[in-house]
Amino acid sequence: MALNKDSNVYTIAFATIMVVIVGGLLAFVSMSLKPMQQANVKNEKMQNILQAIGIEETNGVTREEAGAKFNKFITRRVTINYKGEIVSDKTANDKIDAQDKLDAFNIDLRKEYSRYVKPIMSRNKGDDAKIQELLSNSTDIHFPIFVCEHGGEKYFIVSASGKGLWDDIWGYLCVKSDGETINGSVFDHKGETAGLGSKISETWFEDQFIGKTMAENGAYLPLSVEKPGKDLNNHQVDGISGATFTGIGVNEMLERNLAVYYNFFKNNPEFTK
Amino acid sequence: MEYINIFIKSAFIDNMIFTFFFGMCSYLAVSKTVKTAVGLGSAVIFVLVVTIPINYLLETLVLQEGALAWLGDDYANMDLSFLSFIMFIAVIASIVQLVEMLVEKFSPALYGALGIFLPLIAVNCAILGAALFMQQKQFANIGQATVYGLGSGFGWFLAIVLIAAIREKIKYSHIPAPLRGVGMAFILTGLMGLAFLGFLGFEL
Amino acid sequence: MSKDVKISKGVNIKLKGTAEKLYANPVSTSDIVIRPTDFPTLMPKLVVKVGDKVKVGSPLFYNKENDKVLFTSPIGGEVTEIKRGEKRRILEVRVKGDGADSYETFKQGDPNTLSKEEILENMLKSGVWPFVRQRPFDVIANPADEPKAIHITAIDTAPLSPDYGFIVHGQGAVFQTGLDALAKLTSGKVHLNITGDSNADEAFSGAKNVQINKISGPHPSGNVGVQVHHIDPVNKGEVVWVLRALDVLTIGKLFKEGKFDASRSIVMAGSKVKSPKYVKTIMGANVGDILKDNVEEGGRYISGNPLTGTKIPANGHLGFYDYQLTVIPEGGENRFMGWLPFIGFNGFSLSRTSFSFLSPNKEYDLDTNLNGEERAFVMTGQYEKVFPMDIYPVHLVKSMMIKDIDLMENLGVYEVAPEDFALCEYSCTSKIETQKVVREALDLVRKETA
Amino acid sequence: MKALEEFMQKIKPKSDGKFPLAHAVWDGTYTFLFVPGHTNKTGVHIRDSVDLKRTMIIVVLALIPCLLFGMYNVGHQHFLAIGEAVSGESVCNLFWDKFFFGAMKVLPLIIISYGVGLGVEFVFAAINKHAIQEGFLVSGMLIPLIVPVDIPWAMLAVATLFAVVIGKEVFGGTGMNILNVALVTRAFLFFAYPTKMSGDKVWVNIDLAEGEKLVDGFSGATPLGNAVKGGVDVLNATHASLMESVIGFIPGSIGETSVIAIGLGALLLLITGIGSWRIMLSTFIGGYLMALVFNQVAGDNLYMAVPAIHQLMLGGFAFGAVFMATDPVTGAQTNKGQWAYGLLIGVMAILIRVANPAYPEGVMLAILLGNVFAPLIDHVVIRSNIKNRLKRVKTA
Amino acid sequence: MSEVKTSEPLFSKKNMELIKNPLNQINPVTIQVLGICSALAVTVQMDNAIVMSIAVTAVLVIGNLLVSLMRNVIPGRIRIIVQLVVVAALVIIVDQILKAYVYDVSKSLSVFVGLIITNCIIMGRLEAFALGNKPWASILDGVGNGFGYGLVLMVVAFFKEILGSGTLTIPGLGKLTIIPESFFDWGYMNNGLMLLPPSSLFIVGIYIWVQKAKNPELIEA
Repeated sequence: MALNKDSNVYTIAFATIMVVIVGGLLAFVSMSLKPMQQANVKNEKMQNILQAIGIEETNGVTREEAGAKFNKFITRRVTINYKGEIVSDKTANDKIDAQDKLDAFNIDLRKEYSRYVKPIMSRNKGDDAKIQELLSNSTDIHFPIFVCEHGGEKYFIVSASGKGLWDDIWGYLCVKSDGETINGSVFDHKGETAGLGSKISETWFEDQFIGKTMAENGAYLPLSVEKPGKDLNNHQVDGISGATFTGIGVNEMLERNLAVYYNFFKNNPEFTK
Repeated sequence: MEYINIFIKSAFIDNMIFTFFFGMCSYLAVSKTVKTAVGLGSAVIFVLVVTIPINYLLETLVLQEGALAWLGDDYANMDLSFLSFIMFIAVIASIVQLVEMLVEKFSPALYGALGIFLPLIAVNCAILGAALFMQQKQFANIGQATVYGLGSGFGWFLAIVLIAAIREKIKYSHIPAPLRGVGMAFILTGLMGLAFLGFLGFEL
Repeated sequence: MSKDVKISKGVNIKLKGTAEKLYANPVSTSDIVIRPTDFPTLMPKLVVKVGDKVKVGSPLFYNKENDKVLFTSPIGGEVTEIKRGEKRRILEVRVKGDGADSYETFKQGDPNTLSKEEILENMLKSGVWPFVRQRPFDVIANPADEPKAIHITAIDTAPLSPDYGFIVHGQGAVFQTGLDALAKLTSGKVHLNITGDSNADEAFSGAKNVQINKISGPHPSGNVGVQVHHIDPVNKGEVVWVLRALDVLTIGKLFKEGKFDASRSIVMAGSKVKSPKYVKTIMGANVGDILKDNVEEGGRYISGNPLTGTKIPANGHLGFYDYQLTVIPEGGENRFMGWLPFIGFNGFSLSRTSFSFLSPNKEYDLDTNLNGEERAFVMTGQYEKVFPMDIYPVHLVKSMMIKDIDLMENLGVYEVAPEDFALCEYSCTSKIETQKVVREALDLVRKETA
Repeated sequence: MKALEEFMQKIKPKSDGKFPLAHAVWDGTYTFLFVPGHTNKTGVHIRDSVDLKRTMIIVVLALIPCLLFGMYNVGHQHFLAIGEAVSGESVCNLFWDKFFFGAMKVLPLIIISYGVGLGVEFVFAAINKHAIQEGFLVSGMLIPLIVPVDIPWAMLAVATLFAVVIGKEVFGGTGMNILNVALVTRAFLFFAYPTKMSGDKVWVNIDLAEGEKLVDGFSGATPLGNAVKGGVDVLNATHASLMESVIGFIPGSIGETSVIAIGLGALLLLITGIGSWRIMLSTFIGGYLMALVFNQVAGDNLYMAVPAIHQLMLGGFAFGAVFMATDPVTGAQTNKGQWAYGLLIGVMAILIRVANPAYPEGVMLAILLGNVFAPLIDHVVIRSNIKNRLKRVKTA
Repeated sequence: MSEVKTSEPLFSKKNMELIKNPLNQINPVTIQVLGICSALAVTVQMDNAIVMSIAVTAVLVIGNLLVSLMRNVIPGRIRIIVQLVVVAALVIIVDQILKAYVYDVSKSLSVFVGLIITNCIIMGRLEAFALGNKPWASILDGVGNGFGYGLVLMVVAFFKEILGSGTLTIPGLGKLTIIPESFFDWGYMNNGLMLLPPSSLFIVGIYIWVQKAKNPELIEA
């Protein structure tokens, strides 16, 4: 071949052709795989939410069946803000639209936490009152509620996130229709100590919350993780031996997040009916 | 405080070498003397501080889902994130090239110190790795991203300079023959990583 | 313009057997030996063979690297033995005296009236040149070099060492002649470094044509390398020549009398010497003759001081450079749990791990036991305490061990000689043969940078 | 002695024989019993009476007060935990019971540590055909003193094995290593078996015999664990006031609790000149300054407000500063460098302790970090010496 | 490049060497010290290591093939960029496929898939081998180096997972319990250090120790 490989024209032509081919190929691959990828992400989230309910039908749900079960059990998706105002309210008939950032399903509490809560907390470290004030006045922070109806009962799946010993921790809890009793929970973490803090995502830890309440005589009383081996009351669960700080993180997370939900349920009795 | 914490976290806790092994190839190859280690380490800091903010802008203005909204509503739903690998690496390669030329032209002294290391860096996974982590961490603003770049670079710099000093010291040691060179460097890095674990969970 | 140097690091090791400042009856020696091994890196080339008759000042061998540097006989007589070692390396040249010393004659005259070339030639031919040594590398100076300065130390601070002032007393004129000769050899200064701790002999303090510096402090402040470091350090590419004051006497005699007069006063010391005193003898003399009836059994004979000297047999010979003959007890016993601290009151230690630090003026009777086994470098701070230069001795020695020439250069290899590390070697917990390491490294650097 | 010597000579295995290990063991034992009568061949003819064995033994001697106190305290804390002793009464009650109980708990740890460590040393000495190096004499004693008394024996053995092989032998043995062997052991335990190394109950022996039971309200937490929660008030309330932490009848790892016992050891190290006073002093200065800074910015944080002196007396700070930071092999080796090194350790120790609540024992990690930084610190110091030398040429 | 010689069998001795050598003598990770970054961060579980090895091998083989096919048409001046683009495109495709089909693994591999782009093994092989050799040889070279990389990765993951978690996770078989429950009753505990980054380095260090002790010719001077 008499092609001059070093000529400018050849080089540019080669580059152009390559960019077109590569670009086209990538766009094609990306487009054709995108639905599956999105479904994966969606299903995993649904799986977590369903796991938290604590009813037999959804315990041990797999990712594959999560989509169908979610549609079956979750009848309503509500988003509230810190003040307890409803900012979005969808029913099972409303399709989940990834573009609707306010849809409860699209709220990522971990992101909300790192974007809005963390800066306020670290800037006002030590001044709890100010943190409380700033947080409750913030309308940026959204909280999702998923309503599940099953066997004539209503269950509310709420979400919580905070910081453990090393990194983020988060989870879903299911509240019974009385607005204060816990029916189930799932927790997860990004990097707690293996064998210690990482145990919060183990079933025995999660199951301890079943039946505990976050109120006493009509007043909010946060759930708390105690040192292992103590006598427990109705608001306390056994902590993990040696993982004091993860426990403290869980306590902080539960106290801060559940207070919002508790007040919401309290102030909107018609919602829980 | 926010910035300090980002810096500490990226430099000491999520140290690129001890936690993620980023840029290990050049870390192992260029850490035989402190002098060259300082050269390469500085070059990494330099390139990270330049490329991370640019990649941050690229990410938020072009690649992220919905990032193109500023072009008009039609583009608001575009998701180009699948292109991020190729775009980041392109940015890094061209910036390194550009920086090399600029430095050579305007600061021959700096070029003398960093020049030979710059071409090495385009394919140093520390740079791409930091860009990908920057994407994953979703910093709130460009300042945080830049501090992240600076911290990561500093962490890398520290790691390579420390191991270089140690390797100069252990020249006197009678290391078992099969471990001489690379093998020892691996174990050393592991031991240093063990010491650096003390930073885990550090927060001011 | 004189310079006072106070040295604080270092230590005087006090040993039993210090010599009285008295001369014993002079002894004549039956034979002498010149050892080429006394001169580091020297490659000797013989000019005599067994049976040859020699006069005082006749060449025995010369340096292959520089054939102008001659080594001559200190007595007149007959070459009786040439002892060789491995690879036919020459170890000893023995000359038996015939009693009637006949002298080779050399140029005589006031050095101030002679030219530099004449002085050089006179010194080279007569065999006094090897007294002139150089830094870096601690070898015999190359007469072709242009030294930056010449340093002469008039102090010996090593254990049991001779008092130069006592020996030189009354020989001021000869000494001055030697200084004058040396002064012609450099365009730089001639430094005479005298003691600042006490009054120096007037032969030293009254010397002219030189810069007199007062040095005070414990050993190794008498080491000329240490003095050079503090007065005018050697840098890469520079050369200084160094001598000891007693060597200058021999040079002075050469110019005064026109002959190579190898007689010298030495000190006999050490706990095994019955009556430690000074004695007049000759370079290379047989120590058996010198110590006759004056020594106890079971000693180690050292030509030189216990830190840097050479081990010699009981009928061995004094070294070329040595003005000291030391006899100390030979060690060699296994000691049960000898490592226990604070046990055995005699175990002198610089480290305060024996009670010796409580009685700093006590004199000790040390034997040659290694007191341990060689180990890797562990302790720090010991070398630094006894190494009075602005140099990191441990790091320098380590760089020498791994033969990293660049690093040695950076750390100051050009300024040191093995003798400067003698105290380091003495106090080394890890029992490393530091002087040997330094000597080998100096030879290596010299070879590589030649 | 003569008979023993002859006996040893009689059973001497050949160094090039079939059993190199046997020779290594024999040689190690023999040179321990008898300082061999080697004499100088070249170089100096006299040698200082100090050698590595003596140096190491002095450090071991310096550790004895900590060891004895630690044994007693193990018993004391255990008796407190089961209610046979009560705080407030004289600590000397049941003196021999406590001591005996503690000794029975601590001695196995010492045996394991020495057994595993020396075993590895012997094997490597046999393989490499070199003499046994004495470094492990000290490490073997340090290791039991910095672990919780309840540590399972197998874990201690694994950790010691790891530390001696990876932390030391791969560098060529004593004198060549980069990190302090005892600290590597502890760091290994800390990260490998966190449940056994952190938490409240591990610091006091609660391995109960039949018929014993823990008293109500027993916590077993170390003072630092308590201080995180409530600062100096909690310390004073839990029998860890300044005076009490100096004396040392408090929970903690075996050797570290009593500042007085550590002080006795420090005295011996300083008198003999084996421990660097520069490092000890600068570590305390660094820690004190950092604690002062925290005092200034404490605000509501009670932990930060713990008085600086009290901080230094708690946990392993004093023990680390005296016995570990001063390790001549892994510490900074230049005099100027030692100041920087000590300050770094002191500052980092308090910083990790306070800013990283998960690691109240910041000292140990700070010293490891100091070990990692030491070569660089020395490098900088030596660089400046080299620069001075080069400058001399230019100005000359 | 002369391409005259035609009749070499597909699995000739020379070609087999291309596969065999990178497993030991010229192992890219332990001997040539390439591609370590991505190799060590994904070794806490065996399945991650396996998927990562497959991904790297796939990119390497296809990249080698493509570059080898194009070796006569690539303009010399932009050849590095062309290689980079080829690799980046392949990696993106791999990433997309992982996200779609093995979501769990892709989650735990996170950014390390992207880092395959800067894996020095890949660029190194493209530049050093594929650019000058025929397609079939290039494929074999890719397979060999991919396996050499995977071997180290899996050895590290094997020890880390068994010692750290007591399990072995193999795609298709799930999490297998290796350390029996009874061990734990006896006081055995999983070694938490194995889950932390430094342990990978220790294991590779020991791997090199063993490898070079068995092959003394590999010892560095």
